[in-house]
Amino acid sequence: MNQPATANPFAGMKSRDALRETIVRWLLRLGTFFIVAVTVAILAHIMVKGAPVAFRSTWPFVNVQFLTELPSTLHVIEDVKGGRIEVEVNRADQVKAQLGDAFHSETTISYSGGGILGPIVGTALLVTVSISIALFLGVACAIYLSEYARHGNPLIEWVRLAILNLAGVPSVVFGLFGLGAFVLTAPVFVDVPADRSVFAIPLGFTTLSFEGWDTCVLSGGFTLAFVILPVIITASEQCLQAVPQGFRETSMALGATRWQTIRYSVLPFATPGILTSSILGIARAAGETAPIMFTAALAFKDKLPWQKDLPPLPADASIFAHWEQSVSRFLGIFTESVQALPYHIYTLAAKIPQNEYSERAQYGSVFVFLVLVASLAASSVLLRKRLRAKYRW
Amino acid sequence: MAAETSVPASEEPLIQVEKFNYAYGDHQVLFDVDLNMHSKDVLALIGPSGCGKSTLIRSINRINDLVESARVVSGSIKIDGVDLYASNVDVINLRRNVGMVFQKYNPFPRSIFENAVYGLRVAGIKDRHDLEEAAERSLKSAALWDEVKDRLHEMATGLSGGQQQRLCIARAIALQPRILLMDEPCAALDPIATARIEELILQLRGQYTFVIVTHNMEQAKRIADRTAFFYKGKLIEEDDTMTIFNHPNDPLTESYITGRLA
Amino acid sequence: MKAPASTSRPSLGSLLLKKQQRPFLGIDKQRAIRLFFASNSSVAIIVLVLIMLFLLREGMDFLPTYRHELETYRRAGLEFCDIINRPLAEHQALCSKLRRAASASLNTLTHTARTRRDAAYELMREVEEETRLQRAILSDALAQIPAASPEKLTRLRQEMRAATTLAAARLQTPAALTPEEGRRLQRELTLLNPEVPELPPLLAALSADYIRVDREAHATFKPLVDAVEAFEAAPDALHTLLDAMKKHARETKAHVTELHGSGKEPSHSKPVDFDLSIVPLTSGITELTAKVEEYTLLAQKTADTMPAAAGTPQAVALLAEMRARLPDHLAAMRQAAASLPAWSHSKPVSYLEVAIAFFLGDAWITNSSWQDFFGFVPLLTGSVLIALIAVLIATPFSVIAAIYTNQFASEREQEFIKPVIEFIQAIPSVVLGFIGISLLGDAIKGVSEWGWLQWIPSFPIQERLNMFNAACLLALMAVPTMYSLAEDALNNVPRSYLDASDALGATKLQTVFRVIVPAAKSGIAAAVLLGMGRVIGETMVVLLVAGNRIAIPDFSAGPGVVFQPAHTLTGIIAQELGEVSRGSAHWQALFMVGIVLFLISLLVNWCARAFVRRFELAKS
Amino acid sequence: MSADSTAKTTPPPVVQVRDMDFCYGASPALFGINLKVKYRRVTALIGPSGCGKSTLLRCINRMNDRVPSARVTKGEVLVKGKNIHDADVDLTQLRKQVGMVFQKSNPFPKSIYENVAYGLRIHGEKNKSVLDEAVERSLRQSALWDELKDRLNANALALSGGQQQRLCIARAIATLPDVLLMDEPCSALDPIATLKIEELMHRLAQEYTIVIVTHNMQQAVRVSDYTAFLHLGKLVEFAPTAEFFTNPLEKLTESYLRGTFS
Repeated sequence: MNQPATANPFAGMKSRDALRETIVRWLLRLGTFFIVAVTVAILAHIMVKGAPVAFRSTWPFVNVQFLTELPSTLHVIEDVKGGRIEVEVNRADQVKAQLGDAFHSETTISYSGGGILGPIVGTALLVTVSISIALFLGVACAIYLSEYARHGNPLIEWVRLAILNLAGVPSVVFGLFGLGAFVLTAPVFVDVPADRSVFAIPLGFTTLSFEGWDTCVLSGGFTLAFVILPVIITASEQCLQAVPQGFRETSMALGATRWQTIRYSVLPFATPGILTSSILGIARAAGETAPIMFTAALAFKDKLPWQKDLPPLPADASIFAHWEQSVSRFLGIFTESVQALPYHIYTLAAKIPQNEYSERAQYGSVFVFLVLVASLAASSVLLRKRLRAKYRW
Repeated sequence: MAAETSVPASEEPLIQVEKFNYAYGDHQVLFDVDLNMHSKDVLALIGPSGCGKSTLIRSINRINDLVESARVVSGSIKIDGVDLYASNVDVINLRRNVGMVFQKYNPFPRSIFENAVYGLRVAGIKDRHDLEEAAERSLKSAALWDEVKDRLHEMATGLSGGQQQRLCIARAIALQPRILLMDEPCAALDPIATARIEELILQLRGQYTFVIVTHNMEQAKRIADRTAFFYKGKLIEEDDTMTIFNHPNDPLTESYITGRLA
Repeated sequence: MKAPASTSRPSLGSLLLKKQQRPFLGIDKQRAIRLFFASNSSVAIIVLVLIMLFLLREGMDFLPTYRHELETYRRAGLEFCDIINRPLAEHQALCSKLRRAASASLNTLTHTARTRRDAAYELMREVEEETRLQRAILSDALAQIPAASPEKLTRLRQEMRAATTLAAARLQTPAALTPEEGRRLQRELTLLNPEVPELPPLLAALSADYIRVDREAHATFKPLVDAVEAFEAAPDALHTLLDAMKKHARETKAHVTELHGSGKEPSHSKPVDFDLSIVPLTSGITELTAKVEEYTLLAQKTADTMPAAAGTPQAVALLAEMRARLPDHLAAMRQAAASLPAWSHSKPVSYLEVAIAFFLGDAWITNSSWQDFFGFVPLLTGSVLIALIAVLIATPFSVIAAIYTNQFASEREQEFIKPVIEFIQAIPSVVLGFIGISLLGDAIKGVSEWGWLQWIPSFPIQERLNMFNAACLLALMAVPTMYSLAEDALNNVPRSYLDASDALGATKLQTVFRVIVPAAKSGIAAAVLLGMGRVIGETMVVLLVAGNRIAIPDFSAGPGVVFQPAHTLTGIIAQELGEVSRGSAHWQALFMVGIVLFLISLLVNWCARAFVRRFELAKS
Repeated sequence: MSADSTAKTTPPPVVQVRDMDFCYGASPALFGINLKVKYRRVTALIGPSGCGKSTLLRCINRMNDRVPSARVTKGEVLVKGKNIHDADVDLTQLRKQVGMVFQKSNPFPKSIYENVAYGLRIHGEKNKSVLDEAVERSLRQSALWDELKDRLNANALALSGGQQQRLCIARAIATLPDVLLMDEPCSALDPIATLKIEELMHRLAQEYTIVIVTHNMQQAVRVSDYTAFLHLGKLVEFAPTAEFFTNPLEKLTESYLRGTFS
């Protein structure tokens, strides 16, 4: 200040260096935003192509037919004027009769007509089964790891190793495992064991035969459960660890047993977090295709799982018989194979020709699927944010 | 040590710490601690941080068992003649009878009422009437009743810091323990809240045997009957509070209470 | 409130002692609960073991089954035929080179005439397409029995005529034809009528012109054309003999399979006497050798008489290449013939041979009428190549993004970038696969046709669905994994390094690239490895997008190899498992592939952990 | 700039702090600091923890800039006569000429050679022989050369704690800074390593101006030429070390010194 101004001993760096600094920063930024841009572009593409299928410009704004009908074969009937009419299989003959002489030709495109109710229901069932199993096993495992396990216990090291490895197993290998384990080997109660039964244990009134569950919701659900198990375990353990140690100490200091401590002062505070994180598991389970390809999914099915032909009950059937039938109808849901959204998309993408008619079903399904999965993921993120704000201890 | 001589022979000490050595893994934190605590006394443990006083208090109700790798190297702690680390001791019962209040007030994010009766609930008491009675009694003991009686079912985390800490005390005394361990109960509180807690301790003295860890020597002077000074895991001196602060035997004690030992 | 007097309460010491516990199945309740959770926690281990177990159960029998199949292949003499057949495949490749050279040469002369003819034909087709409906109706009416009324016919003819005129009027003259010709053709096309079979005169003339030019061209390049024909015909005799042998061998094999079922021990009925059935083959060795010799001589002669000159430089190059490869081919043929006598149908197939046939086999051929081969190499190459490309693409982007968000980005940018990148994880792979089919495939193909990009090898690309396409999508899938792990690694770099570097006057960039990134490099390497694991195990994208051609990619195309289609380990399982019967060799082979995949995933995990462990060591 | 004029007059202070106030956000950390660090002398900053001595040290090379909201609110810091908060001051150049050694040794996870050469490399030095020379010189100056010359390519993290800290000093002096700031360089070391560092400081003082923060009074006596005592963010006393310790002017200083030496 009051000293004579001397040459600045700390003069800035050369402008070339500064320029390089800026350029590299911008390169990094560009690289980062490239990823973001690609993601956004893909989503936008699906949005633009798929939204018109799922939504309508008039009331009720949602394409009810697309969401509430089963998939069917699309018939495109061409009349002599070159006009084309898209109809479903049951209405095809009617339209042809109407056209009469004007009828010219007919093209059929598999799976592309109707809606996607079947796949949606199937995916919902698969996800329900898998998430129930995975949550039960995963949370129990996480509780052990977080609350009971002591460092240096060899079991724990093995468990952690196994979880890590399980998370890395390719999903198609899970599919093979599900096929071998659940579809072909899992035990069932039957009166007469099938030939392929691995071994059968006679129980007197029935036989426990290891002959598998066939491709059905249960097989697929179990397979998916093991796919998402590592996700659930890791997330649950994190949530349990996030509960302050003080709660445990206080609870124990008040004379609670270990289990009481977990039951009353750890689990209640970890549950919201566990549920939130398991939504991500749901999204993952809903998105997997390879594990259900051989265990649960069908390319086409014209019935919902509960629409089954059961022998009609006699008019004077007891209330018990009715009850029994509805129970067996309910349980039957889980022993049916189903359509599933991801497998449906695979079929639409790989098994039928690409043209303007199949595009409707393709983009529609992809759009609906993505919206479902994305809303799951987004809700989990939002919930986590809100919970984090709410449960601050 | 000085403590041995001053104990009247007639009274059996409630808590006897004998040649107690304690370690976390390979790192030993308590060395040959010998300490007797008498029924209904208020004993303050003082010493610089890391001296092992918290470890000692936390091993009296074996809450340190939760810390991995923590272990008793040798020696024993006896309450009423029962060795706490013997295999026939029920840890749960021990903790129900030796209450503890932590440095950081940590009520569960539940209602005030649920916090107050938590110990009773886990002890298996279900009768609503009993619980309400116990909650009222303990909250009154903790001088909190008047402040919270109208909002027993609001979240405990909505209380002020001092109130939360008093709630923690209420929670601890709801089980009617004989001994109350307090690990720096006022460290996270402002002076006014601290004063209220100290008041509370003075009120409750005579009903419980208090063991209080504190950093604050003035606080020790105000509330403790006896004071023990720890340094680097060793018990340096234990005596009447007045003796410790006015005529310490050990030069280390002196330099600590005069504030020279950081 | 007073505490109750201590006299009314039991002594403290007695309270502390354990009471009689109610045992629960012989253990106390707390232990039982603990055991329950402990047993649940081992579920991960159990599942891993079960996976291995079930894969092994289904796949274990593969080697014996495949051995049995290969044994049959040998006993029945199929292998014998393949000794000659396999080197003979090279003949086809050489032929195609020759043909390409010839047609390129011919093309130099016939090109104009053909383009003109094709352009005219194209115009005619356009008119026909436009008036398709009317023409079809008229034809139907004409073919009707009994014949339609003349009035109706007239009306239909008029309609057809009107439509034709309209369509012809809309035609544009293509560049290959002069405007004059265009107008003439337009006029002639107006008269196009399904009842008249003749071509419009101009079109006929153009056709004739082309035929003439073509004939002239053939005359010009007569030596070359003749050489092609001669070379093509060279192995005819050999083929005839071989086909007879193959037929016999196949019959024997069919007989065996019929008796044995698939891979099972023969139950009843007389087993095939291989010693007898092989005789027609082994007895033909002399003849076969003679035929091979004959073929080599013929082929050599053709090559010698073949002209070195051709119409285009490309054709000359093709000819030269063919000539260069011929001696090797012929030597291989002779060698194969020479090895025939040493071959024995009764030589047992060892397990080592089977393992080599699987792990090093270069062909995955299924549902073949001749012989199924389960060679692992094409699938492995596909998988590894795709994974490598994907990792190559994904690594720079994810590491850059991790560095940027961790070190440079502002809070607001971070809040935007992180969720978006994490969201990629939620996009189901089948959706990405669909994107590859519907969007990316065409986009890449379109880009490859841009003129100024033609310097890139193998541009423009042939296949919409190829390895590169799949790798791009897989890269996108790997980004979130790599990104978040790499960011963690960067986050874990101790702050003290930052202090030290800053205190020495380093700029932000220097600190980041000289200290922080090197310190995090094993963490980043682990991130890359785990990303690679994710990519190798991914199924749907490769199944949908990689093109599913089961062949070892042709590496002679250089880096352009990435634009070829391929099949993968995961894809083959997903594609074929649904269509094979349980217990067949094919089924077992697919499970074998599954086992290998499983082992690969374990290996990748192990490597990644090793990296992370090194990283953690370096940190402490 | 002052190097040539040493012979004739007392050289001007290399670092001069004038009337400086410093805040972290709203809470002030330093008030009205005036300090002149003499050329090629060791200046020690002492005081109880939290008194602001580390903050003051970090003001000299603007390491505090990295803490958001930390700023100089009044006064100025001159290094070599230049106000370092001027707009035309380049941080990297400033820090090149004002080296710093931290409390906890923090060599990079690179080879010993690369650690020492780091400062030169980032300032654009690529010539291998220059680098070699500088590495040898700084390792010699920091008394590490004889121990390490055979394993310059070993990882620096494999060295002992004391060696690591000396390596950090070597790294700091490799760029030939005018000032060397040391933030409790020995607090994480054992006595023998401490002794070596102190010896080193004596030797370095012949070529560098050193400012050292220390907790250890004896160390200040042993190594420094001048001592500054800070208390609650204020500079209480600044004097030649001999005077400071034998005949402090301020009462506060006296009681602080007595408290520690009693």
